[in-house]
Amino acid sequence: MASKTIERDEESSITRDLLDSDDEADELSKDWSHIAKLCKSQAVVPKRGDKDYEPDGTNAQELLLYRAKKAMFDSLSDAARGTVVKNQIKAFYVPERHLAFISQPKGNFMHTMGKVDRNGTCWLNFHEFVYLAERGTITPYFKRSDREDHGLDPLLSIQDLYLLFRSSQESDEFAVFAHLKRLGFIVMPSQMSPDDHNNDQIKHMPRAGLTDSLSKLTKALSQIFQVPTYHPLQYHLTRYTTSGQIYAALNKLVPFYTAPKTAKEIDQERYSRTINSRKNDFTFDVWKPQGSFKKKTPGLPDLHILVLNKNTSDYSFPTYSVIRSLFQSVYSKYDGTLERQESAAGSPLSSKTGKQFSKPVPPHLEQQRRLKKGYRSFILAVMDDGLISFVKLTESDFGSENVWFKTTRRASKNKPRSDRSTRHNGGKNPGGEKKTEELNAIR
Amino acid sequence: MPKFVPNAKHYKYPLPIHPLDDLPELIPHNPVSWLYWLYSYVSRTNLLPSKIHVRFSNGKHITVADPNEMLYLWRNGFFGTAQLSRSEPTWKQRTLDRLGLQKSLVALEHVTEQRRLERLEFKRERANFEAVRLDLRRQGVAETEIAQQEREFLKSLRDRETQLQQNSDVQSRTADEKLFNDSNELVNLEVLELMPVEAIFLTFALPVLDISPLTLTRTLVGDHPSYADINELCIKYVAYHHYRSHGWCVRSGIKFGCDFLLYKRGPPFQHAEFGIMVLNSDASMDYTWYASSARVVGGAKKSFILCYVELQRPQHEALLMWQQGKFSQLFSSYKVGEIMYRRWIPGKNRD
Amino acid sequence: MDGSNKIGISLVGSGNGRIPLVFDINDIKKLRDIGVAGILSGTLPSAAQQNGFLSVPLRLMVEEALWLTETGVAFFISGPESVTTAAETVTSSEMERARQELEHSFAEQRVFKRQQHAEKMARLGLSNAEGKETPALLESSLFVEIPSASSLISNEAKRQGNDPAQQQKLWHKLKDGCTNPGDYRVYKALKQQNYFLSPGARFGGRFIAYPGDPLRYHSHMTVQPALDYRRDPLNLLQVVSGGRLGTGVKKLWVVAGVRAHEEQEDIESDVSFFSIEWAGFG
Amino acid sequence: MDNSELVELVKTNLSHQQLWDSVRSFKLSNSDTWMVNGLPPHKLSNDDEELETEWILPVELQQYNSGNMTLEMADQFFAELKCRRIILGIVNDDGTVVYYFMYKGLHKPKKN
Repeated sequence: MASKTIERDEESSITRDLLDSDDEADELSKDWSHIAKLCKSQAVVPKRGDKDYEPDGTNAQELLLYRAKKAMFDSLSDAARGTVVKNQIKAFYVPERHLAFISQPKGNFMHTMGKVDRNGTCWLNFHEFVYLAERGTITPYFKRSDREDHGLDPLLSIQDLYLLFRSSQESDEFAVFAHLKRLGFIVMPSQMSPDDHNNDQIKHMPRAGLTDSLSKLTKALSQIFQVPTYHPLQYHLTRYTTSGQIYAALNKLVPFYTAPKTAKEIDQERYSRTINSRKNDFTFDVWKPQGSFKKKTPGLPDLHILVLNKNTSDYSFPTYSVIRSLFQSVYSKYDGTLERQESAAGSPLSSKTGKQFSKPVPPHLEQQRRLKKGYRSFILAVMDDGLISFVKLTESDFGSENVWFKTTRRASKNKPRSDRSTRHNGGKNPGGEKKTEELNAIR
Repeated sequence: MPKFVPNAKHYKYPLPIHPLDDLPELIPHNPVSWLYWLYSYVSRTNLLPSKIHVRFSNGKHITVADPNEMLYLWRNGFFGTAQLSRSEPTWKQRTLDRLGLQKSLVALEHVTEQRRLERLEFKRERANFEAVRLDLRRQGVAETEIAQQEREFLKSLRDRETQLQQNSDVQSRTADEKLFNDSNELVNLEVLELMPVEAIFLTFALPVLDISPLTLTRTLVGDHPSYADINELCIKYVAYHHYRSHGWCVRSGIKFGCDFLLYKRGPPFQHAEFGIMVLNSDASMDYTWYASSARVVGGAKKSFILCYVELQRPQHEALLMWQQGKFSQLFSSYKVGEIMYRRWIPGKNRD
Repeated sequence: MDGSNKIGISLVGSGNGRIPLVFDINDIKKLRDIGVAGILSGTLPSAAQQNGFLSVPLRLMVEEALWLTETGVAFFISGPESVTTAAETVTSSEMERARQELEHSFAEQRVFKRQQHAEKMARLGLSNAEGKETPALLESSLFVEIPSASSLISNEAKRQGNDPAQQQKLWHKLKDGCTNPGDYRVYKALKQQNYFLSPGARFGGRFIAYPGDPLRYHSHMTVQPALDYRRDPLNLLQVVSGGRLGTGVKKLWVVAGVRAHEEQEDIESDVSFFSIEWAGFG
Repeated sequence: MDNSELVELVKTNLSHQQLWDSVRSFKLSNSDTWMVNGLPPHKLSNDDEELETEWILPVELQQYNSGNMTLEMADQFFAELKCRRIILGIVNDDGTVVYYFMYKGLHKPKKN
C-alpha cells in the first residue's frame, strides 16, 4: 500500500505548488500599501483584505479599490527622482558615441560601472547612464555638439532618455539590466572569454581530434568481435547473466551528445568554437552581489544572460544547435563537474574555502547530483511586454549515466537465496531498500 | 490477511527478459561443477518460454489481454497501462470490492475518489460563505468584522473535515449487470495497453511480443508513409529507447503534459524525477509552449527536460530503412541531446 | 485633430517592433480608469533596490497601444531623432527659462527649509540665532529633480500628434512588428467585454484577463495566442497542460480562433472563444 | 473528424472506470464524428444545477494519428448539440483517457 500512496501523491502534489507560485508571478496585483510604508512621507494605508473574485457592486469593494489605487498613485507621485545639490553628479550624453561622460567622477557606483579613460574622464555606457539617472544618482544632460561650455547643455528627462534608445532590443536589454542591478548583481556587456583572446596555453593545446579518433578506433575494433545486437539470433546465441549485460547491449543503439566533463574538455570546446566564429553571443555577463568586485580583474562571471523578446516578429526560441553553440561559449564559474572543483581547489585562489576536504559522496548520490544539476548553463531573459521571465537552460547528459540497479547480492554463496536473507538485509539497514536497489554508477 | 511482499522482490527484474542469474556455482577444483555449469549455460537462453500475445483493438491500440501476461509486463519493468485503472491492473479487484463481492483492501482509486468528493463538499461550503460575505458587505458591516467571521468559518470547516467519515455503500448500476458471464463470474474487462514505442521496444529491442517489428510499424503508420508520417514515431522511439537502455523506467507523461516520465526502477519505488518533452532538433516553438509545459512539470517538482532528437542522414535514406525494416540502422541514424529547462528567479540566486 | 487632451505614447526604438511607453502619471491614471493597467517598469527612486514596486515609464502591450490610438484616446510620439534635434536646437532663451525655473524651485525650497528650521529651533526652545544654519549647508541640500516627462520635445510631440499620416504609418509599423497578428483581434474582443488584460507568458499564455482592476480582483483566464479558426488544430497536449495549470491557479485556459479574412472588423463574430478546464476526473 | 475507432474505448472507460450510467454513442449528422453521452455518478462541478447528461467528444492525442480538431469544428459540434459544454475525452497512445470541459465562449472559473 505504501507504494501506491506515492503514486497518488505524484499527481495531487501539483496543485499546491502552482498556487504558491501564482502570487509570485502576479505582477499586476501588488499591494502598494506596503511600498507606501517604505516611502518615508506616506500616511499609512490600512491593509486591505484578500482580493475579490469579481466586481459585486458594493460600496465596500469600491472603497477598497479606491484605496489600493490611491496608495499606488501616491507612492508614484511622492517618489521624486533627483538629488540634492551637494551630491549632484552631472553626466553628459554624447550622441555620436551613444555614451555619457562624467567629468569629476566620484561615487560608489564607480566600483561596478563606467570606464575611466586616460584623461581621467569616466564614460558610462548607455544602460548605466539611464539606470543611474532613474535612481537619481546622476543628473543627465545632453552634450551639444557645437558648444564647449556646459551652460547650454539641456537637462534630459526620463522620457528623453528612453527615446534615445537606438532599438527596441537595446531597451529590452536595459530592462533586464536594471532588473538585475536593482537586486545588486553586477552586470557587464558580455565579452568573449579573456582566455580566448590571448592564452597561448590553450592555443598550443593538442587538438581534440587526434586522441579522440584513436580511442574511437580501438572502441570500433573491439566491437567487431561482439555478437551483433538487434540481430534476430541475438538471444539465441548470447547468454546474459546479469541485467547489466542486457542493458549494455541495448544502449549501443542510440548515439547521444555528451557534456564535456573536465575543465580541459570545456576549454577545448570553447577554443574550437571561438576560432570558427569570433562573435559574442550573450547579452550580459553577470556577477552575483559582492563587495570585493574589481572592474579591472573581475574574475569569471557567475552567469551569462541572453535577452529575447517573445512578442516581436523576429522572435524565435533558440533551436538545439543554437543552444549547443551557446553552451560552447560559456566560461562562467562552473559547478557542473567534480573535476572542475578539484582543479579550482588546487589553485591558490580558492584554497581558503577548505571545501576540498569534504567527505566523499557515494557514487549513486554523485550521479543523482549530475543528473539534477547538469553541466554548462546560461540564463534566458524573456521579455513579455514589460514582464521578464528568467529561464535557466542547462546542458544535460543522460546518455553518460546508467541508472540500472543490481539485484540483491547473495548473502553467502553456500546458502540458497531466500526471503529470509533479503529481509535480514532490510533489517540491518533501516534506510529502506537502498541496499538492494543500490544504483550503479558505471560510466 | 494479505501477505506482505516487499517491493524489491515483487519487482525483482527491470526488464521482461531475465538474466541467467541462477547458474550453478563454479568451484575451481571441482571439474564436475564446470561440466554442470556448462550444461546449464548451453541448455538455457534468456528467451521467454513463449512470447506474449498482443492484438490491435480499437484501431491502432496495442493490447495484451491475458491476466498473467498483463501482470508479467507490469512486474518486469512496468510496461503498459491497464485501461481501467491508473497504471497497474486493479480493475477486477476494485469491481469485486465495489459490488460487495469480496472483502479486500480499499483500492487506491477508491480512496482518491473519496477524497475528491470531500474536497467538492468543502468547496460548496466555501461558496455558501462567499454569499454570506457579500451580503454582509452590502449591509455595510466593517471589513475587520467580516474577516473575523471568515476565520471562524474556516475553523469550523477544518473541524468538520476531520470528522468526515468515509462511507462505502454498495452501489449497483445497470451497466454492472453485463459484467457477469453465464456462470455468474465477473468477466475481466481490463486489458493492458502498450504505447507504440513500448511495443516497438518489446519486439525490436527485446524478443517479448509475438509480433514482428515490421508488422507492428506497418500497422501503426500504414504501408507507404512519407518521412513526415514516420518522423514523430521515430524520434519518440529513439528517445524512449535511449532512456530505457540507460536503465530508466519510462512511462507516459500525459498527466503532466509532456511525452515521458522517467522513474528510477518504477512507480512503486519513487516519484518520477524528470519530465521529458521530445522534440526535433530544429524545433523552435512559441514561448508560451515552453512556459506552460515547464510550469506543469515543474509544479509537480520534476525537472523538465527538452530531449532533442537529430536525424543525421537525409530523410529519404531514413524512410528507405524504415520500409526495408532496417530498424537498428534507422534508429542509429538519430542522435539524442538534452537540455534542462527551469525557471530562474534572480532574487533567490543572489549568493 | 488636437493631441493636447490625448495620452502620449512614446515609441522606443526604430523600425518595426517598437516599445510603447507612457511617462505622465496623470496619463497613467486615465489609462487605469479605462481598463488599461500596463506594466510599470522604471526604478522607484524611494525604493531602488527591489523589483516588486516600480515607477514610470508604464510599458504597454503593443495591442494596448494599437487599441488606444485606434480609438482616439492616445497618439504616438516617435524616435530618438526628436530628442537629438530638439536638444541640438535649444535656444539660449529656452535655456535661460529652464535656469529660471530651477532658480524658482530653489527659492521656494529655501523658504520652506528656513521655515522648517525655525520651527524646529522653536520646538527645542532655542533662539533662531543659536542654531543658525550656514547658507552653504542650506544651498547644498537643495533638491534637483529629474522630470519624468519631457519638456524638450513637447512641441515636437504636439506636431506629431497632429500629423495623421505619420500616426497611421506608425500604427501599421507597430502592428507589423507583432509575432501573431491575430492577437490584436483577440485583445479587442476581450476589451469589448471590459476585461483588464496583462501579458501572460508567465502563466503560459498570451494574455491574462481580469474581471476588473488587478489591484482588487483575481484573474479569470489565461488566454492563448490566437489560432486560425479554420486551419490551426487545437494542440491537445497543450490543452492537457493548460487544464492542469488552470486547476491549480483557478484560471480557465482560453483558446481563441480568429477568422482569416483580414478586412472584416466585425468583432463580435470575428473571434470565437472556448474555455477549457479539467473535468475533475480521469 | 473521424474518431470512430475511439468510441468503444471511451465508452468502456466511462462505464467501467469512471462508473457512468447510460453511456451511449451516436454519430453527428453530416459528419464522420462520433459523440458519446451519459450520466456521471455525481455532479461534476459545484456550479452545476443538477446531475445532467454530459456530452463527450473522443479525440486522439497523438499527432502521428489523424484527427486534428480545429475551432471551426468545435463550433459545429456546439451548434448541433445545443449544449453549454462538451467534454473532450482525450485518448493518449497508452490508452489513458483524460477529460476536459470545453465551454463555448468565455466562462468564469469556479469560485473555489
